[in-house]
Amino acid sequence: MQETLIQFAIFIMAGFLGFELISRVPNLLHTPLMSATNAIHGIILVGGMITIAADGPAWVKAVGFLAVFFGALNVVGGFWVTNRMLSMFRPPKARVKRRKG
Amino acid sequence: MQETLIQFAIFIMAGFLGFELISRVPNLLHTPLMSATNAIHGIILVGGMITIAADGPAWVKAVGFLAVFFGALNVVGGFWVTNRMLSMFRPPKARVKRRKG
Amino acid sequence: METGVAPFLAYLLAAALFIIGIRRLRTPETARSGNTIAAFGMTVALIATLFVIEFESLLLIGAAVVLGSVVGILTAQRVQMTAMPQMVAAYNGVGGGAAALIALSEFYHLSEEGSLGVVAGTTIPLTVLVGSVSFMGSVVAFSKLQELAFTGSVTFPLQQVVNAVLFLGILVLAANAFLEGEILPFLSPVASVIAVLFASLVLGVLLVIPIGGADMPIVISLLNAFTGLAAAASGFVLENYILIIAGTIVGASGTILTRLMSGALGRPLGKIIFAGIAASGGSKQEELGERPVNDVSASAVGEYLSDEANKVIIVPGYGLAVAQAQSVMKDLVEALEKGGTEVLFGIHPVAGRMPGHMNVLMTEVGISYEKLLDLEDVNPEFEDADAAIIVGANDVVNPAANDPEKDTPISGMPVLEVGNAERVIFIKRSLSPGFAGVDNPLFYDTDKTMMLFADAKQGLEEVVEAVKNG
Amino acid sequence: METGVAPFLAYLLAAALFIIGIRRLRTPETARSGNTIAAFGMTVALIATLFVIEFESLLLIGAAVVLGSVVGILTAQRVQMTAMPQMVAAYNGVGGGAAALIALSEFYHLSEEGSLGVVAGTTIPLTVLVGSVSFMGSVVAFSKLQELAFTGSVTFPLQQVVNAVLFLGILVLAANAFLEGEILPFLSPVASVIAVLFASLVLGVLLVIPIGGADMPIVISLLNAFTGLAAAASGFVLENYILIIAGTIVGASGTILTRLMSGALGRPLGKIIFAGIAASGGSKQEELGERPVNDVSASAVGEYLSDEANKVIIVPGYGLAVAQAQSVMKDLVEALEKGGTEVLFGIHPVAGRMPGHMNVLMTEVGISYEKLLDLEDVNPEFEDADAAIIVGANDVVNPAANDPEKDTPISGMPVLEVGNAERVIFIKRSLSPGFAGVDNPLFYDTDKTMMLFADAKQGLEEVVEAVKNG
Ligand SMILES: NC(=O)c1ccc[n+]([C@@H]2O[C@H](COP(=O)([O-])OP(=O)(O)OC[C@H]3O[C@@H](n4cnc5c(N)ncnc54)[C@H](OP(=O)(O)O)[C@@H]3O)[C@@H](O)[C@H]2O)c1
Ligand SMILES: NC(=O)c1ccc[n+]([C@@H]2O[C@H](COP(=O)([O-])OP(=O)(O)OC[C@H]3O[C@@H](n4cnc5c(N)ncnc54)[C@H](OP(=O)(O)O)[C@@H]3O)[C@@H](O)[C@H]2O)c1
Repeated sequence: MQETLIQFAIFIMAGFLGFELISRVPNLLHTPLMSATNAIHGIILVGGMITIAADGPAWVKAVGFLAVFFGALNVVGGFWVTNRMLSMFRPPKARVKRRKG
Repeated sequence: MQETLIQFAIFIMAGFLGFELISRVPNLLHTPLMSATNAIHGIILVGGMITIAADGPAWVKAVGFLAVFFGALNVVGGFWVTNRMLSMFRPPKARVKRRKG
Repeated sequence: METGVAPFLAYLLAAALFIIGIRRLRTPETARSGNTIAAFGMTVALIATLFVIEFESLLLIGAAVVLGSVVGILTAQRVQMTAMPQMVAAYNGVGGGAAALIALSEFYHLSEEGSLGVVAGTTIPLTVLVGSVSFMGSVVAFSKLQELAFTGSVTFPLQQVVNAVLFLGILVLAANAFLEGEILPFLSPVASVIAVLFASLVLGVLLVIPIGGADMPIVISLLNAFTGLAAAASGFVLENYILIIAGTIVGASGTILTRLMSGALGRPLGKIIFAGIAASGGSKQEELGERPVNDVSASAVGEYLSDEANKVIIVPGYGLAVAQAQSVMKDLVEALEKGGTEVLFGIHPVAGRMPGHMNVLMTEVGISYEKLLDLEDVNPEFEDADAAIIVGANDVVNPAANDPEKDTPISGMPVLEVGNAERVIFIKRSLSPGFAGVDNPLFYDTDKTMMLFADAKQGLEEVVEAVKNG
Repeated sequence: METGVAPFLAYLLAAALFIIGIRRLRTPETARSGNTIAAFGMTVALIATLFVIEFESLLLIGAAVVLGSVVGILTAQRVQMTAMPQMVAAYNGVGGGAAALIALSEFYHLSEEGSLGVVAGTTIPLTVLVGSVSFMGSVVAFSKLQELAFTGSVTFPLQQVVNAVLFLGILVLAANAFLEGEILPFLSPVASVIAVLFASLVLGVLLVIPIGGADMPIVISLLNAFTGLAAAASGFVLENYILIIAGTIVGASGTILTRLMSGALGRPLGKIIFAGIAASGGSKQEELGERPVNDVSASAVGEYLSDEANKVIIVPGYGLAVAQAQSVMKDLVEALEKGGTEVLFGIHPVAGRMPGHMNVLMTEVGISYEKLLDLEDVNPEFEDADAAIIVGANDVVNPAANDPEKDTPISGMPVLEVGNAERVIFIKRSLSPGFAGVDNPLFYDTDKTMMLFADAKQGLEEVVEAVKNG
């Protein structure tokens, strides 16, 4: 029980942290942000690797294989496409100080 | 060991969260902020209460008593004075939309 | 499962790297390195995992990872920037699918060991449900956006009832799995979870098909949050902190972006998801063709721009993305700047079909992000602009949104005040309104407005020609 | 110590309330409720604690809490707003003292039980050290600011050496405590920790006495961070999550504010703490009395303001706080506004002696915070201002800070560009510079500048009279 409680505490903290982190990203970068966080939830791949490694009949192994495949696709595709997008946000050559208001 | 590791994880998360939270407070409110966070570390009072409750010779009880006294002073004085300060930040009667820039 | 000290610290490092990475997404200068840092964090987490699992499985894992990575790189490298919404949907879907499958096999393992507690017993069916809905929902969203299938709002009689029954069925199956077959004795616990998975896949389809294509970004963002939470839930089951932390952060992220979008659309989330009204949105347009408009040619626009305009503000919208007109846009900017005209962009937060989508398209063709002003910064600029050129947009410049006498789907949404510019130039194919189906009074202001009826790409090409010659 | 489920959840709730409370400190409208929410969180945590401890101790606890609360309320209610820095120092000090005492008695308990592990064995002496330094450091800071003792920079020969030796001694004592008297057999572990406590108290004094009074806010902010970290460390020892979370958040907070201040002062933190140069700062002033200044009377200032000025920007500084002139300031604003003059305030981030201090003083007398513009917002306003009135400030308006030819302690610090206003009016007692000891070229710009030599309060009173009569 204590273990679950602590996990719950971590969950709450991460939730607050997530809100703070995301709400400071400007609209300019919302598409890459969506894409990058999308890649981050590919962390589920870690779970896939742990599951596939446990013993089990062939169908469970197959399920695990599919999970890892999906997870890797999520991670690699997600970060790759985000990088492609962000590589377009080049700093301007002649830096014009943007007038306020 | 696992316990300590998890505490360490909580510590790291709280550190990040603290940075995010504080860095968004504007200079206008830095004095009350300093005073309010000052009151929050009076949470040490919780530790004082736990310690004073454990068995021990008179000197340890006396130390605990002083700790709880200090902690309560920190908490109550801190929140009280912050409240006094903030009660002065009244919303303006005629709300003039502040011109940007 | 007890993680060793070293893997635990590696996971913590990975979490810190994710956080630092997202922090760096705040400015365009640091964003790319932020993404790299997050990807590095992912690598750390994966390598750490290799140390906690059995050696024999490495081959299988390696094969799956390589396969997934290859498909990931190929798709990510080829996708067009205008197709970003469906690409995010696709990656999100597979993530959700992975979460569902992992939960299923974890259920198998735990029930074999006989160590299924309350936490796992309730969390696993939930993860299977959420992950599967996210998977099929994303598939449907993808097909809609790619216009492969289910385009428009697909409805059938008693849809809500069917959904409700299906959902109830899933609950019963989940309870049956948890209670080891006490409710439906003919279904073993594992079989019940498999049934939950399939039923949830169907539910995912049914939930998303009635929602119109234009609402898809909101659905995708919501499903993104779902997948994040499914990952966090798996973390509870596997007692793995990196899953909890990263999954929760993504869950929070998706929630915020979803709220932001539905807020900017001026419609509560519930309506979008449960009413399918989005589809009917486009049909609300009244027939107002009789009212006169100032229909002009591209050369007239070009002439005005090169002769009279010293400062021009361009407002790109969804139509520009559809017409793939972003590189012609760049030509226009260059032609105008060559002639000494100052060019700025006004980017509305919900222009296009994904938050920030227009920014990506404009930077894609090399327009500096310093020129891309957001709503607050650009509105004061219209007053001394000689022209506002609106390309394939309507809702985001529609003054009807702030007309207190009108009750429209966009009422209350702040818009770009293009009417303050000297002249307003629309480049679009017809008088039809946009996503929200609200007619735009500016169309009929014949003194101020020029309507250039054309596909965004063709129209811009002609204007560029005219500016160059003018 | 295993906390039960209910207290654990209560602690988590308290942490959430702290977080929500701090979030609300972002705007003046929500700040007060934020403080209330945080205080409520504290109450929740304290009540939860009552359920995990023995019943018999309640009387002792109650007595201590009541005593502490009474002293807290009395002092908090009476303190003047200008004395805020020392008040924060005092509360911070007692918090640090509490942490040190708790660590000490926890050490006693654990070593009685014989269950002192590596974590507690290293964390406890650290907490005693940090808490005690924070306690005595705050006491010294308080005395300096209240001008009770140690004013100015108190130094003696070989000070750094003495500090180093003392610190080494503390390390040896701590190691002796951890190794159960193996190093110094005549000192029992508990006695060693007590020795650490007393030695750290002395260290706290020695560390802070050489630092000049004006640098105290930085020291206080740093000690605030220390106390937070000491609370977090106690959390590790007591295995109490609320202590870890709240303590760490405060630690991070103090760190940021400290960096902000030392950054705005343009001096690295290390220099402030180890060099005691702040004290010498004030003495750098050159004798420049020969250069002519435009020395004016209060009635001349009042006349100019009521006859010629339509827009006035006031810059308050440290001298205003010293002279307690904030309520006269309010009178001036009212007098000017009655005459139809627009009045704004330019508040520099490090004006005064504590970040944001001037904002508190101005709002104290009822000047709306909407009038208090920060550096970025106010600088463009000077151009069309008819007068900038600088009351008891120098560094924050000193153009020498941005003169590339000069190398001063404030070089590089952004300042309020008062020189752009039509006229510049200084109200201060002499030509002496401020905290950083840098002479201000504006003083000698006899065409533009009026120098009103007076105590801020008296000077302002006279000006108000003159404006009313003018
Ligand atoms: N960004 C987001 O996150 C998001 C998410 C979901 C929904 N939305 C909604 O989407 C809307 C976005 O507003 P918007 O102003 O960008 O777009 P809009 O109001 O939907 O208008 C798009 C316009 O583009 C024109 N168009 C379509 N294809 C074209 C082509 N090939 N060439 C030229 N014009 C073309 C259409 O007119 P013609 O048919 O006459 O050419 C239409 O009026 C808002 O209502 C927003 O709430 C945004
Ligand atoms: N805010 C913070 O967090 C913080 C913390 C630590 C240090 N500091 C430093 O403190 C300085 C603050 O700048 P500042 O411009 O506010 O103050 P300042 O540069 O220190 O100047 C204060 C001025 O007030 C005058 N003054 C003193 N007593 C007065 C009285 N009774 N009536 C009228 N004038 C009086 C002094 O001149 P006379 O003697 O001629 O009257 C002096 O020139 C900066 O250098 C800053 O870096 C700030």
